[in-house]
Formats: sequence, structure tokens, C-alpha cells
Amino acid sequence: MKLVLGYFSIEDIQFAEEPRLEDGVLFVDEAALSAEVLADERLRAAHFEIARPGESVRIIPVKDVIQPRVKVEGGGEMFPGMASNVDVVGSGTTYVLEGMSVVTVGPIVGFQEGVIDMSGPGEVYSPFSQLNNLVLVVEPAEGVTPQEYEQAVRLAGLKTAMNVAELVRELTPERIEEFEHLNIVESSRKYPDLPRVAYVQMLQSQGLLHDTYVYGVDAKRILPTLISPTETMDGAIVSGNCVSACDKNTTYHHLNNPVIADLYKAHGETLNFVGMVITNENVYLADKIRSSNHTAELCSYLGLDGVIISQEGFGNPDTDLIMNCTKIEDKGIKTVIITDEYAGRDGKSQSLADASPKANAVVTGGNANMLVEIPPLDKVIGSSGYINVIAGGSAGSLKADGAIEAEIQVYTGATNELGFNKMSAR
Amino acid sequence: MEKFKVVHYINQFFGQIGGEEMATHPPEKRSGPVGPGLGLTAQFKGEAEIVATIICGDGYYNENMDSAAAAIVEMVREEQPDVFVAGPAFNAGRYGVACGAICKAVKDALQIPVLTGMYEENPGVDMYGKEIYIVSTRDSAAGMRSALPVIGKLLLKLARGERIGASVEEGYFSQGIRVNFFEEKRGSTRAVEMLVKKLADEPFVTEYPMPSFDRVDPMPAIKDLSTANIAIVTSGGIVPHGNPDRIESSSASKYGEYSIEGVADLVVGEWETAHGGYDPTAANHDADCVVPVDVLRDMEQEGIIGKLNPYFYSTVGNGTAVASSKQFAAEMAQKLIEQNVSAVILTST
Amino acid sequence: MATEANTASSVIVVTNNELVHEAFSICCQVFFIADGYLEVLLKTRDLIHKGHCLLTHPLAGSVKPGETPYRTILLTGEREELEMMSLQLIEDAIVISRRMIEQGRFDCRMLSDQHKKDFQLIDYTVVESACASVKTGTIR
Amino acid sequence: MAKEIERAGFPVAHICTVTPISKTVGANRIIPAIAIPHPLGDPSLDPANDKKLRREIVENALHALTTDVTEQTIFEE
Repeated sequence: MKLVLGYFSIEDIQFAEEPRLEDGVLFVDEAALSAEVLADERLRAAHFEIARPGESVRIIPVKDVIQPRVKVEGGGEMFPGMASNVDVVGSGTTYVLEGMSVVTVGPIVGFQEGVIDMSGPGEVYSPFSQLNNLVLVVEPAEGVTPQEYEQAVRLAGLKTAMNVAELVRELTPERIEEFEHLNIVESSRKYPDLPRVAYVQMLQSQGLLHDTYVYGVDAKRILPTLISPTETMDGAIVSGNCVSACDKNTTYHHLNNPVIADLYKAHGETLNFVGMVITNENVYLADKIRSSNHTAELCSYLGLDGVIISQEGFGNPDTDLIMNCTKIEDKGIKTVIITDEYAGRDGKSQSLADASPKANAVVTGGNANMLVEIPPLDKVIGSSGYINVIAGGSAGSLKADGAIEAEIQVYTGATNELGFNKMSAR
Repeated sequence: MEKFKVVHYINQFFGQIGGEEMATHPPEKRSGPVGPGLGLTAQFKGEAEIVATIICGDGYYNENMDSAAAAIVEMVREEQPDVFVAGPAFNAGRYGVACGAICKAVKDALQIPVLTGMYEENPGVDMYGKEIYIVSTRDSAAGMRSALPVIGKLLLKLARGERIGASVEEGYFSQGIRVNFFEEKRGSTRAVEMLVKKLADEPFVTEYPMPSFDRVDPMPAIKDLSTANIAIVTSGGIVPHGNPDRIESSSASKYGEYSIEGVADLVVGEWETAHGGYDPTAANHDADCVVPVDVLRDMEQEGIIGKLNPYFYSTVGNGTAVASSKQFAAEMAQKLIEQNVSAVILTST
Repeated sequence: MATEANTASSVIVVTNNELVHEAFSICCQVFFIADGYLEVLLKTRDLIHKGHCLLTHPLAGSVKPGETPYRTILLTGEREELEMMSLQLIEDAIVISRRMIEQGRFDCRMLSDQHKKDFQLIDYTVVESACASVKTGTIR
Repeated sequence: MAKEIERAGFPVAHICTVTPISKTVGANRIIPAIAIPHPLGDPSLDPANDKKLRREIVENALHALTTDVTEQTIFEE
């Protein structure tokens, strides 16, 4: 499988009646985009706002962040099984709008998180503070259940990203990158002397606002399976996970998985990137055992020397993480795990809910309990009232002047466990 | 702006008094910087000054720990400094222990920031590294040039009351407190690099060390049970009725010492459990099911064991939580030694 | 609701969530705890000590201790020998939850009825996600 | 705690229900007990049998203390 990504750099977004990309400025037709969103009768109202890096703007509560992409060649369309047919993706050519995202905002249940600050001291915590964000704010129709509403918001975000990306279908990208994924036999012939390495990605799969979809399938119903890394670049994995802002993987993260990118960089040089295994993080303990067993078996079957395991979330996923790590190590395969920490506001508590001496190579995205005080910003997209009831915020978080005292876990992507950020802890 | 006042502690060697033959040199105070203090002063760039240097022989300090610390703390107090710094001690064991000990003593007595520096294998790191800032240095004085800028920078931050970054950023040994900071590379890149090293059997440093489990060699068996003094220790929280020592129901911060002299049986109403980690019904009804006084008393009468120790020790330890019980287990052991105990039956719930 | 669980008669539910109580009491033995989050864990621990075995992870879901008032845990109905993994998980969960509840300044009295309902719903869907697996085996 | 007391020079017999945890915390002589809430007894038995059960466990512990071991050992009855 070979996928070519063609990049367009988006320097700014503007509303205009005639949508187009001109000199790095993306002009979008708000009315047309809203109309498409509102075609879903589960949504009563929708409007768009633009938030640019450096502006005094806070976005809250963030549901998902999506990078606009369009497939111009090869099988299938973006987000197969979710927003398009279930065709196999991951080959051909896909165009990417870099430097921007579509952010969905809307209260599905009354407590939820996800803050992006476009400026001020909070901007260092969310990677999305650095993007030009086209923010979609929606409201549900009367009588729609939270489950239906969640689904509608998720689809609205994906559709909007696809519609926006359509603007570049006929244009020529500024630069391209190639990603090739060979089959097992070819790859071992090509790199006989390099260590065989795979990526094990754990997907949150626990219920409403905790789900992840693979080609439209709810990940809690999968057995661990092999997937081509290039498939993820075409949206084979979609986030339905809105709880735990700091260490959930948004759809943007799945499209731009940094572990995959960095393994590709090392591929052919220091290692042979054989492929990737996706597994889940279920509530039911027997599922955890079954999935970790199966993950280790797949790694063994691939004849691997090393594995990088990434986690999503905290608490019960720590159990999955340690099970995956120890069972893979027991197969004689060396592991590095990527996690984050909940070491308490003082940093003195044990960071993970589980531990094993076999997990001797850990990369951390930092302590999510770290407390920060953030001054008010001029404009709020969404509603800052939610900060009181989001994970990591608490009663009294919102000060009279609009300032926030909260743990950094309120920031979308702050302690990402794919290793998306530079933050760490010691 | 007034300069921050610093007091510096060094040993007889760096104080240019002499080598090992002068290790018995008692503490003395000189005004201004001496030896490495001159180099350190250069790092302050006028923002701080060493107002006094205390020089003490390594042998003297280690043989007179308490009195030396008391004398030196007084010398430091007179200067009313903003910061206290010792060493760096590199890989000199006794010097390292002295630096760590005096820093801790000054910190506790005067409540001012303290710091020192040494090599990772110096025993002082193990003993004091969790409580004070110890800058990581090379193993010999040849590392002075690279150590002083790190010490100087951290010292000024401490003096200014600034937030201290993570251990790897500032160059001190981790104190087991997790501090966030920004790396140069993103996490996934670090993970790939770590894996490549691990695959090549090259050394790598995990960013989060897992809690470790060490072992102790088994003590030899007791030879003659009929003369042995058997003591009971429990983590099941058995206490006299009403829990007079107020032992906490989970992760207790203390333990109780209770007399069972003349007690044949732990009867309901007189003994109970303070433990919050299990259903207390059974233990409250008959504490012998956690602390088997009745059975051991019988065996004492029957001459099977020499005697049942007149005290038992009790605390609350939660099953899998790696307890902070190290401290009071050590204290208990001290008492068990004084009471000529031969062996211990430890019961856990 | 809770249709999948109907088939599993030997499941014990420990919960302080009225919504779960309502939905599951028709098919399972439900210990309804009128107290807080921690008390649900403590009751679960006592049941594990008696030989019941965890079916769901005590820290299921991403809403952390100290951030929600509700917690539901499923255990096997049968009593057998003490199960190690269950014990380890519940002990660790209690330690972490105590700390997080103490450090969080979450006060469920300030929650509006709608917020309570939302928290109940999330807790419910997390447990419901386990129900389909009930027939597929236990950790023992 | 077993470890710290043993470190001070005493042979320690650790009576506990969850022997794997005892191994993890570093006890060397491990004696299996009845149940977490009542390691040395069984409230469902009558007092005489309850005490008899307790005596058996204590005897096992004393047996452990008079037995030399070179590594972590579980003394099954």
C-alpha cells in the first residue's frame, strides 16, 4: 500500500460568499456549510466562528478536532464507514489542509471538558492553539437523546471537514510526502538486518463519549487487528471520545498520529516499521485479558523485535497498558510505552493506577493534575460556565473576572499519549 | 538592589587546610568565599555573594554528626543568609554525607533554601536526595568547572523564590516529585529513540521509573522454640477499644505499642480494629483472629514457646499499596531489639 | 434497557446510581449504596474479600474519581476463592480514588438535577457497554 | 513491613491471606491464612473449632520460624 499526502498550508480563514483557497487564505461560505450541517434534523442550530492563533479567544467545550482532507486518487473517501462508504483506504493520493482544523463545540451532557486557548499562558498546553480553527457550534433539536446528539455532532464535524477540503481537490499541493507500507514478506526481504518494529495503538472504547470507531465499527467490539498505518491517514479511525480532554485522541490526532510519522522517519534507517496493531480499552475485565492476549499473539506472529504502545486515558486503561506491555515483553519483544500521569497537584502521588517492573521504558506526556491559573480572554466561543463541571476544573474554578484555576487536564490534547507534544515530567 | 547572602560549607581539603591528615579539623567560619566559593561567586554575576564559608573536616563531621550540625547551624544562623550551599562533594563519600546532612539540618532549623552537589554514586545522594536539592556532578573535582554554573543557576533561582523546574532541566537528582517541563523533542520521537536504544542494548533512561521492589535475605531460623521470645506485629489495625492512639483507618502515619501482659484472650469490647481496609465485623468480635494472643498464651503455658512478648505492635497497612511503613517498621524493630525478641509473627489482613 | 444483562442471572451490581439501580434490579442482585463514590468501592472490596470476582474495572470510564458522584461495578454472583486480580484492582482503585476525591474540590451538592442526570447517564452507558460481554467469560 | 523487620535481624513469619502480595512486599517465610477479614479464624465455626484452626496456623508459623530458608517460601499446611 502506498499513500501520497499533498499539503496545502492554510495561513488564515475568512468567511466569504465564494469559497476558495487564495494565497494561503481559505475562504469559506458559512451559510452553505451551516445548511449542510442542518440537513441533519437532529440539530436545531449551527453556526461557525473563526479562532486564529494569538487572538484573545477561548473555545469550550471542545468535542472533536478534525483536519480537513480529501482523497483525490485511490480507493474510498475520507472517514470510511462513518461519513463515506466502507471502502478500504490508505492508498492513492490524499490532500491535506495544514495549519487549520475544524473544531466541534456543543454541550452533549452538562459536564464536559475540552478547552483551547488561542493566546495567553494557556496556549502552550493545547497543540490546537497554534492552528487556524474553524469552530462549529451546534445545538440539538428538541427531544434528541444524548447518544443521537453525540453522533450528529461527530458526523457534522467530519462532513464539514470533508466539504472544506473539497475546495482543494483540483489544485496542486505545495509539497508531497510518500508513505509506503509493504507486506510482511516484502518488508523483511527489503530490510533483513534492521530490527522489526510495530506500533500497538490502544483505543478508548467504553460507552457514550468514550468511544472510537474503526471503519465505522465501535472499537469495543473488535478483536485486536492489523491495520496499515496509511489507512489511519485517510480517517479509518475516528474519535467519538469527548471525556478526558488532555489525553483523549481527537480525530486530528488519529489523522496525524505522531508515532506513525516518527516510525516512518526511522523506517529503513534504524528500524523496519512492519505495521500496526489496534486494540481496545474495554470496561469488562475479561475483554481486557482477551484483547491483551491477542495483541501479544499478533506481535509474536509478526516476528517483532520491538513495539511502541500508546495509551488513551487514565485509570482502567492503565491496566490494559500494563497487560499489553508485560504480555508482549513475555514474548521476548522489547517495548516502549507512552502514557501520561495523574501524580496529584503536588506531583507526589503514584502516577499510574497500575505498574510492572517490565515496563522499564516509559515516555510520559506530563502530569495532568498540574494546576494552572489562566487570566480571562476577551471572547469565549461556547460557554465558560462549563469549566466548573469539566474534568480537572472544579467548583470555584471560574473566578469573578473570568480567570480560571484548573488542572491542565482541561486543555484538549495537553498530555496526549501518542507523544504528540513536547511536554514531559520528571 | 541588595545582594542575596549565601553561606558556603566545604571540607578541609577544599578549604585548603589539608588532606586526610586534617580530616579531624573542627568547624570554623571564615568571612567571604574560600576555594570553590570563588568560582561559585563568579556564577552569581553580582546578584549574590558568599558572606561566610564554613570549613569542617570530613572525619570530624561524620564522627560528631549531632554536635557538628548544631555548631554549624549556629554559625549559619549568625549570618542570616538567604541560601545555604555545601560542596560540591563529587564522589567523596564522607564529604557527600556531611554536605547532605548539614544541608538538611540547616533547612530544618532555619527554613532557608539549601543545595549541594555530588556524583550519583555518592552515598549522600541515596541518603538525602529526596529531601534536598543535590546537583548531579562528575565523580571528581575535575568536574568543578561544569558543576559550578549549574549550582550557581539553581542557587539564584532558589534565592529569588522562583519556580524550580524538573530535575532533568535544572540538573538535580529527582526527589520523586513529578514536575512538568517541555522537552526538545515530542514524545513519539523520544519513544522511537528509546526503543532503538533498547533494541541495541544501549543504556536508556525511562521517563517514569516504576515503583521498585527490593529483597532482604532471610534471617536464620530460631534454634530453640522453648526459650524463644515471640512478638506479634500486625498490619491489621488491632487496637484497644476506642483506638486511643487514633491510628488512621488507611495508610496510617503511626503505629501503636500495646501491652498484653497478663492478657490471655483479646475479648470483645476491649479490643477492636482501626483498619478501614476490610469488613471489621469479625475482628471486632474476636481480635484473636488477627492477633492470636489466646493461642500463643496457651503455648507459652505449655512450654512450647519460651514466652510471648509483653507488647505487640499494630498499624494499618493497606494490601497492595506500597506502604510508607518503612519508617515505623524500623522504629518497631528498634524496640523489638531492646525487648530481646527472638522472632516475629507478622499478621496481615 | 439492560437487556443483555437479563441473561446473566449471576451478576451482582454495586452502584450509587439510581438510573442503574432502576434498570438492573429486574435482572440482577443490586446493592444500592445511598452514599458516595468511595462507599461503592468499599462495598465492592468487602464482596471481593468474600470471594466474589470483579467483572468490570473499578475505574471504568474516563470521568475520574473526584469528578463524578457516581460509580457502578459488576461482580460475579458466585462466591469462590479470593481472586487476586480483583483484589489488586480494587485496592489500587480505593487508594487512587481517596486521593483524587480529597484533592478534587468537587461538591455534588452544587450539581443541578440535569448535571446529576448526565453523570448518571454516562455511568450507566459505561456499565451497559460491559453487559454485552457478560456471557463471554470472567477473569477467574 | 516484613522486609524492614527482617532487615533488623529478626526471622519473620508473615501470616496473610494474599500470599502473592506477601511475596511482592518481600516476606521470606509466608504462611497462608483463612480470609482477609479474619486471617486466623473463622467466625462461622464454633469457638472451640475456631481456636483450633487458629492454633494450627500459629503452629505452622512457628514451624516456619524454626526452619531455615534460602529464598521466599510459602509454608502450606
